[in-house]
Amino acid sequence: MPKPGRSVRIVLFASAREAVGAAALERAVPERGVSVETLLRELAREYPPLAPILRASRFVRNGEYVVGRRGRVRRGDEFAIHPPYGGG
Amino acid sequence: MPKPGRSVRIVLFASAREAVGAAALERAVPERGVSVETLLRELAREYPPLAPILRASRFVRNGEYVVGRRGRVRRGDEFAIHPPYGGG
Amino acid sequence: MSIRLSRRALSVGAAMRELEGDELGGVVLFAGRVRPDRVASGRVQALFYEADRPLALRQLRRLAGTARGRYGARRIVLWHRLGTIPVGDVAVIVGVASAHRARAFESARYLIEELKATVPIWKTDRARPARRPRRPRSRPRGRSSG
Amino acid sequence: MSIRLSRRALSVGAAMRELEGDELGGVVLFAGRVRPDRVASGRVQALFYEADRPLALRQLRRLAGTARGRYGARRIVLWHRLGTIPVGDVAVIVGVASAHRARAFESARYLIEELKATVPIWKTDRARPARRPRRPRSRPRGRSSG
Repeated sequence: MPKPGRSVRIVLFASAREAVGAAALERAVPERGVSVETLLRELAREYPPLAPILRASRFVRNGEYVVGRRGRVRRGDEFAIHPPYGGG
Repeated sequence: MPKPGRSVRIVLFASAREAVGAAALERAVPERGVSVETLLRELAREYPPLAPILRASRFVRNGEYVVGRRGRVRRGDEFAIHPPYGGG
Repeated sequence: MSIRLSRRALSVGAAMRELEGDELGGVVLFAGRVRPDRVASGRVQALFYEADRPLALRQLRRLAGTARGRYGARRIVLWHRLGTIPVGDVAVIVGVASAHRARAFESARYLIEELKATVPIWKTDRARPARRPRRPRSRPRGRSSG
Repeated sequence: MSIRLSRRALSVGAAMRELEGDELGGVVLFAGRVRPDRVASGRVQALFYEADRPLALRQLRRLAGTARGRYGARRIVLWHRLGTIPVGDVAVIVGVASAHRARAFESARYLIEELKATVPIWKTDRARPARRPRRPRSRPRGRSSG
């Protein structure tokens, strides 16, 4: 397991969790972080069932919705994957 | 009091009842009956506070809404005065 | 469908139980409560509700039939309380259960609007309306008598 | 406003009590129940609901604020049950009290539509979703690790 201090915590809900088989992942990232785009590309490659879900999902970094995919995710961040909502 | 057999029973609801001070009236009518129009004109004359209420009311003869005011009301009929509805 | 004109207090929990049913995922309830409106004599403490019962029941059944046919309402509650109802108490409950919520909303809205406009129910701000017959002001003339 | 995400059963009677208030004559409640939908394995017996709690609560508060400002909702209930909910049980209650019914209907409709579209709550037809981490299928490469 990577040390939390060097990693991003990825939180998975609903179909994303089922595709990965885990409610959360820790991913080590370099000190300068990683772009959202790169992070998603790597997750899709490692968990093929996750790929179509990611295309329909919203993302939340440290409690705020991510706008666009250029922004960076850094060590210590929490990055949540929100598949399409379906309450009610 | 007129005999029921020779009269129309007039049933009054809500503001019509309050204007007349009674929940029902019996009115003697001739054997050939009386037109709705005539009946209403006479009621308005006898109970002036009822006049504006009658202009806004619907009427029910023996359980069926009265269409127009040409129809006749006959002995033994029940004629109900329905001021504007306000349930709920 | 459950249609009721009654002097007893109305309960939304009881209405929910009437609206149970497999497949019926969406329930919309409208509850109308007596408001403490201002009147000449101060604040309303209670309203008195009355109905032309046979006609009101017949019209409520008609409305429920239309809601079912036109809007797809699957279960329907149309309950109106009568008599003296204190401020804050529920005077009317309209409830609809459907497979999907859009139909339940449309049906409930249709039913309460039509109920208010077309069902012979009245409210007055007197808790006890005049009941005793009163002599007419003028002597009856011609073929009419008071 | 009353906003709640809880594992406990929801009661429309309790929602009505939250919506009490003088002058608030019109109450609209929407209750969404778990339907026994057909799935590959047969009929759903229960659904599992989960939420991103802090975000869901924040968004529910935002929606209530908009319903109040834009539609004149005076009291609002937004309750969603989480966890395993058996078929027929209520998963969500949206309740609005207003002085007049038009606003209550509009607010309730707005709130349930927005709740479904914008609040991070999910349902799955598995009563117990996967919880244990699983190793990724391929070895992590470069700077990422599983």
